Amino acid sequence: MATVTLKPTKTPTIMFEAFNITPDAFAGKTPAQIAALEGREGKIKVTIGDFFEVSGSPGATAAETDIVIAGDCSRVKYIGNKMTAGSITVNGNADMYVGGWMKGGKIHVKGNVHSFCGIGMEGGDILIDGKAENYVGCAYRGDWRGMKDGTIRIKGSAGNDIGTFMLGGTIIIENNAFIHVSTHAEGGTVIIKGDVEGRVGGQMVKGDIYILGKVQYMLPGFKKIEVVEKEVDGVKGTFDHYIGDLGERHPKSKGKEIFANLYVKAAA
Amino acid sequence: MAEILIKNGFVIDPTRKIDGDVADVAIKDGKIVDTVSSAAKVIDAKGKVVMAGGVDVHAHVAGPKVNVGRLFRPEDKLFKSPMAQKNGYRMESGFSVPSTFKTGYDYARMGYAFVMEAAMPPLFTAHVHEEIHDTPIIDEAALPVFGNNWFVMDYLKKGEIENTAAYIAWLIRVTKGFGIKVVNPGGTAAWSWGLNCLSLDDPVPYFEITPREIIIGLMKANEYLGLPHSMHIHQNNLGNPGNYAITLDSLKLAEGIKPKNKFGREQVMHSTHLQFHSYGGDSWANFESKAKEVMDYVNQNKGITVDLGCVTLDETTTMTADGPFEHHLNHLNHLKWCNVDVELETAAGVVPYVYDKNIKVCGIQWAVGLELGLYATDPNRTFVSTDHPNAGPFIRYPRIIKWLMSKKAREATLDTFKYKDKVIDATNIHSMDRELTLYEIAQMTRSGPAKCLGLSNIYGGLAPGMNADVGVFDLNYKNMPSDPEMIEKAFLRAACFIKSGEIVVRDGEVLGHGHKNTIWVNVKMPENPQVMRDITQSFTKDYTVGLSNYPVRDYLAPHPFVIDVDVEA
Amino acid sequence: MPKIRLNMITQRSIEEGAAMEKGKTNPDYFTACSICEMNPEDMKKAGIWKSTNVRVTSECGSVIVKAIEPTQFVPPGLAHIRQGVWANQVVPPRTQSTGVPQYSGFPVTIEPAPNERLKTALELVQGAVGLWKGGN
Amino acid sequence: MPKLITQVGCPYCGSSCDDIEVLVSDDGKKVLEVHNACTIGNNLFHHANDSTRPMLPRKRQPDGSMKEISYDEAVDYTAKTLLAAKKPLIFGFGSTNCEGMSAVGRVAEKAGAVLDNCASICHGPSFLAIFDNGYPSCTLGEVKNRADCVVFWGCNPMHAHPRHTSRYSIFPRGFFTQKGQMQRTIISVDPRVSDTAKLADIHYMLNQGHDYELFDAFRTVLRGHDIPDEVAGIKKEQILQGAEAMKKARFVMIFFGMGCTHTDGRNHNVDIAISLTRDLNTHTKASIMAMRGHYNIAGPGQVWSWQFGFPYCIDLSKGSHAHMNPGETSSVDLAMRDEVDCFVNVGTDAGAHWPIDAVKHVKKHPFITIDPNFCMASEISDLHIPVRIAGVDEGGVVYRMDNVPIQFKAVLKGLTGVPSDEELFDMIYERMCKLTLTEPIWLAALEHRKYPSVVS
Repeated sequence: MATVTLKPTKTPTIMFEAFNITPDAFAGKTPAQIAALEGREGKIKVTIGDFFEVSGSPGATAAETDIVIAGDCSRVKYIGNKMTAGSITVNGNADMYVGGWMKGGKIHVKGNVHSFCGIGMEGGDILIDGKAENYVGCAYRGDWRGMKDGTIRIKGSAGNDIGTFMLGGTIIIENNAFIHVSTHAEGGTVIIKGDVEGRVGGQMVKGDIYILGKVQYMLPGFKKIEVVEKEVDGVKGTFDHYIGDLGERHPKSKGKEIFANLYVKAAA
Repeated sequence: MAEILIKNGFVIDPTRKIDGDVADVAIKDGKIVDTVSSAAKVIDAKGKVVMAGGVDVHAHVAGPKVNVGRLFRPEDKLFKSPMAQKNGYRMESGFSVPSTFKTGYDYARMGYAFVMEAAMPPLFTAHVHEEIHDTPIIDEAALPVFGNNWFVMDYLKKGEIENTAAYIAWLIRVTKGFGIKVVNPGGTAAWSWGLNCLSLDDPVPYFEITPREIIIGLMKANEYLGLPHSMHIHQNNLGNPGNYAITLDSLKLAEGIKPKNKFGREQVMHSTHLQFHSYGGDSWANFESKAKEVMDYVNQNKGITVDLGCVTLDETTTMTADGPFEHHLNHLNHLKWCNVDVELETAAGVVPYVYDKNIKVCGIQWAVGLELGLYATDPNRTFVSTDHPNAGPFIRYPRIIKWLMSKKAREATLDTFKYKDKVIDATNIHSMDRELTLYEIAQMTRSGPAKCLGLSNIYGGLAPGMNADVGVFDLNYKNMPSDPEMIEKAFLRAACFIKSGEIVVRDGEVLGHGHKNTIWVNVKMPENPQVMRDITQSFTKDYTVGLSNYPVRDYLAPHPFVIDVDVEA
Repeated sequence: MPKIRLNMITQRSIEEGAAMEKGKTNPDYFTACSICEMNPEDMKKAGIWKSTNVRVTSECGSVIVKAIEPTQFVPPGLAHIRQGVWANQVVPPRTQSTGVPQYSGFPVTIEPAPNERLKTALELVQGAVGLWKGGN
Repeated sequence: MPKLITQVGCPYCGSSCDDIEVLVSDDGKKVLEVHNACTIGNNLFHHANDSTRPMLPRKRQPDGSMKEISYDEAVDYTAKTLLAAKKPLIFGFGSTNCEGMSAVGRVAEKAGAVLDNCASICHGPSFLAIFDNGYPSCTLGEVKNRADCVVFWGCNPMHAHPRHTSRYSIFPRGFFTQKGQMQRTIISVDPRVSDTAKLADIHYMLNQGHDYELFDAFRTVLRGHDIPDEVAGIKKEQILQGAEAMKKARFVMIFFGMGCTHTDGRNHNVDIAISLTRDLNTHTKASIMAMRGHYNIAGPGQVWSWQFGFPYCIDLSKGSHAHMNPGETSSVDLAMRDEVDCFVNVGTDAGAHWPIDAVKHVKKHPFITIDPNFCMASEISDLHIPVRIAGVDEGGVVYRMDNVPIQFKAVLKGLTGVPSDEELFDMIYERMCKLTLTEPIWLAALEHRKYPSVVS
């Protein structure tokens, strides 16, 4: 593996749209060529070199390329956009669209990320040490095909709209989440290890949700059917098993309706 | 305006029975002429095909439901805007429902000169014309919908053809419309109560009139007025297995009606997007093609013209004034659903749809559309369309042409189907060897639709005096490419396109914004006091807009080309 | 001083609309919008007399408005400031990534402020961006 | 002789009433009487008489005062400011005709701007819901002629749309609803006993912010499942009663407003309302409609959708394509995240209607207001350019809340020398083209684009 290091030299005044900070774009290029890769700051065409000092060299392919951003990217969008392989590590915060439409590889952000992390994700792994804002692992506006595969793990908390229109893959929020979990989902798994205010599984067709903390307001469309023992992301426990959203349409298999599952850790 | 001489191309002009003769086409002041001076700008078309500008008889390109399609599908724009040019032109957006700018540019790139907006809800006329205004280059007209209109149903119920005609004349005039469009006659009106009319004799709730009576009545009214175009119908029971029976029944209604007009039109019924109406079977399991049965009838009856409505196997957006159909479709695919019921007039629905090669039914639908074209014995009455964007976006016309012209291309597509064998079993496409000629394609995309619209003295040919809309395509008539992809490529991006005497496209790139016209029909007939009284009363009681704010104002349709129709009392 | 924590909503009213169309510097607009409607029970709890000034404080700022009994019934726990300049001194700009600020449903603290002065619309807005040239 | 102009459109709320009668003075410069309008519309027409209306642009001076300048200078300043900015934001259009909205499209494209309208802080979430779930709707005439069960969810037309209930939704006698209000079941969902709730047969006084749960309860009941004894503060029996009323009706109409879009969940409250409407269509006929606030705030959604493919929050800074993602490209988010460096406020008052924090953020950069009147935004601007009042001294196309286009008339002659929005934007565009040595693109010839001063 070969590593390219980007050291921030300047904070963008408007956000830097760095859709080329990916192993795919870097692979096989010299540091000078990488520095010349395009991005945008508002309507101005800029380059990666305008905001970062580039050192090291990438591998011949994306899979052989690791990118380390040695500093804060609070004003950098689209890191890891559409990447297919390799890895990106951000030693600080990152702005919106981290791992957007990502197909493979790994992203590790050691700080916080803003909204739309893992939007339209199709594969790969995203790990955020800090917190995420809203719309983690969501679909692009209007698209009924949300996150399809891959894993997103947020060690901190997250806001609203987690896994909206999710079809597959796994999202783990290790702390609390606000509202709207797996809304409109037709597959996939969301695990919230903290508490959620409410609106869990609204308009959900298929898929699984695990809440290890409390749900303050349950939706009326979820009905408790049993108590089960489960191990979830390394945590064993007793869960109340709900099915729903009973207000939503559901596919049938062998004449029986298939519902979405919500497992809420039973009170001790 | 400058003179232009297109030299040495293979000219194909079915209006004059010219098939590939090497000749020059001369242009002056926006018209085709016999000769030009030596000062003319010369375009070398040697080794290339020269045809008149294309004429699209049926597409949804401007108006409220088209715009719903744009508005509610941001994902139709995400990472998708093919062929967009960068600088100096308006921004281009969208795939299945392109922005108005992109619509104009893309049609021009394909060498199209005229497009008919296929369904204008009268209450939304100002919207349609605003969009037409913002669509560059191409000439456009729009067909107001009548098949579920309260006035029409009321007059026809009482057998009042004259009053129906007077109302139609008024409405076409105040909407700056072109002719009579009928969509799911009666069914859409029933949809206002959540119902539908699936046979020709299902009565419309409250109005107690049947689709059969509406269709016959409107054909009679059309000929009473002598409009340039015939009644243009989207039949009942669209899209369902077994619907070819009602299709044939509806087509037969044209048998008793004679065309009466001064525009050279010979048909009394244009049956649109026939693909959606030519299905056999009684369920999705035994769904099959009835293209042969339907085309056998069409081929024998000169009173009918049709367009294909070919499925192009894309992710697209369906939109139609057939409100109940879109509701039905939404129950099949569970995607988002828009609906607009329009007071006293019509309705519309919009649902995204993915024509997936891995789904058997989609493969059969693809075959049906092409079979209709391949069974046609009179290409001058059978036109290329996708019912844009319903069966696919209009930028796929070149692909349809490729399929119609090349068995090899059809087989290549069949080979990509997951259920190839089942599609072959349910259709005839695999056994059909016919490959249409460029001359036949020119009939299906130029001379035929122009004649059907009553516009054959303006569009669809290259005779002196006609509009100077001329496309040059990079195809060698004498030595056609063995790779069918080259056909699609040539028709997708014209080597050169001249619109109204100005070069607007060169090598597939837009060069200018041309001289766009809005075409509308001004039906002149003595005022009918009964009808005017009815209109005034209805606007006072039933409508929610004022009568004086209803007629579209002149400034919204600049550069009009008005066709006067005089009706004797 | 007693305080009360309430759930705030800011919505339209015909008085606000009618006044706005006369102009936002018109006295009618001041009268229509520099008020907070609360349930009398809540007023009592916080020691607020009706038609006296109160300070409304949210996560992002505070504003002085006049507390009145609801023109349209407001249940205990809920408060309403009509949409406009005064309301927007306390509306949190957070949007839940939808573009729309939290105009309704945000926590506020309301306390009596009988000796505080109501500011005009112009003073509030110009004051916020350092352009107010009038007195305090 | 004063002249009575009839079937005039009212440029206030989304009801876009076009039955107003305005008596205008002999010289066409004063409104004397206004008939049929509500009190707000009445004030609006009369306010046009205000003798203090600005007639020239005003530019802020170094000492903070405003000084009148010529239109030519104002156009030049605006063009240069837009070109110099990395990412300008053009926001507003709450009181602009479609001609103006179309013209600004060229300016925004040329400027690489973000183009946004008041929906961004209003019914924007309704757009998000429409993107995700569609919009089974109808025109208001359908409501008048057919609806026998009308639901007002989080909206209060008696205040925000004063004539809505009499023209369309509660009181009118329509073709199939000849008994008017008698024939309609009215349901209100509001945490307050609003003046609309007072007219309702059933009022759900739910816990504020819990609309989503209540919608889910209705949907669950409609599918034949049981629900808890109380949802969002509403008793189960009352929910069953409402569900039954909707199911039994021949035509259910759901109107929703800011009570859904301004609170927690935003778009999801509307989204599930759309799902409920869809569900109801398997039992009866049902339709849903956003109670759009301004008379032509549906306009930019239409005009920009056909021009750019998106109704609002349109980021044109990429040059090659338009990008939209509210939350990122929405005005208040852009402001709070310092993503724009120039702000143009058009036909709205961001100074009054934005959270003050967001105002402070955009005020760090050049701030231009284009509006007929003095407003909070104009009084903190670096430049204020007055224009004619659409619907009063300028006509044009507007889109009513049901997206029906209505051709408004001008009733007054307008102030001498004051341009319309459209004319002003065209001047700015031409100046920008001149400054960048590029050819303007007019599509149809420029002289045909203008809303004509005399309309036949």
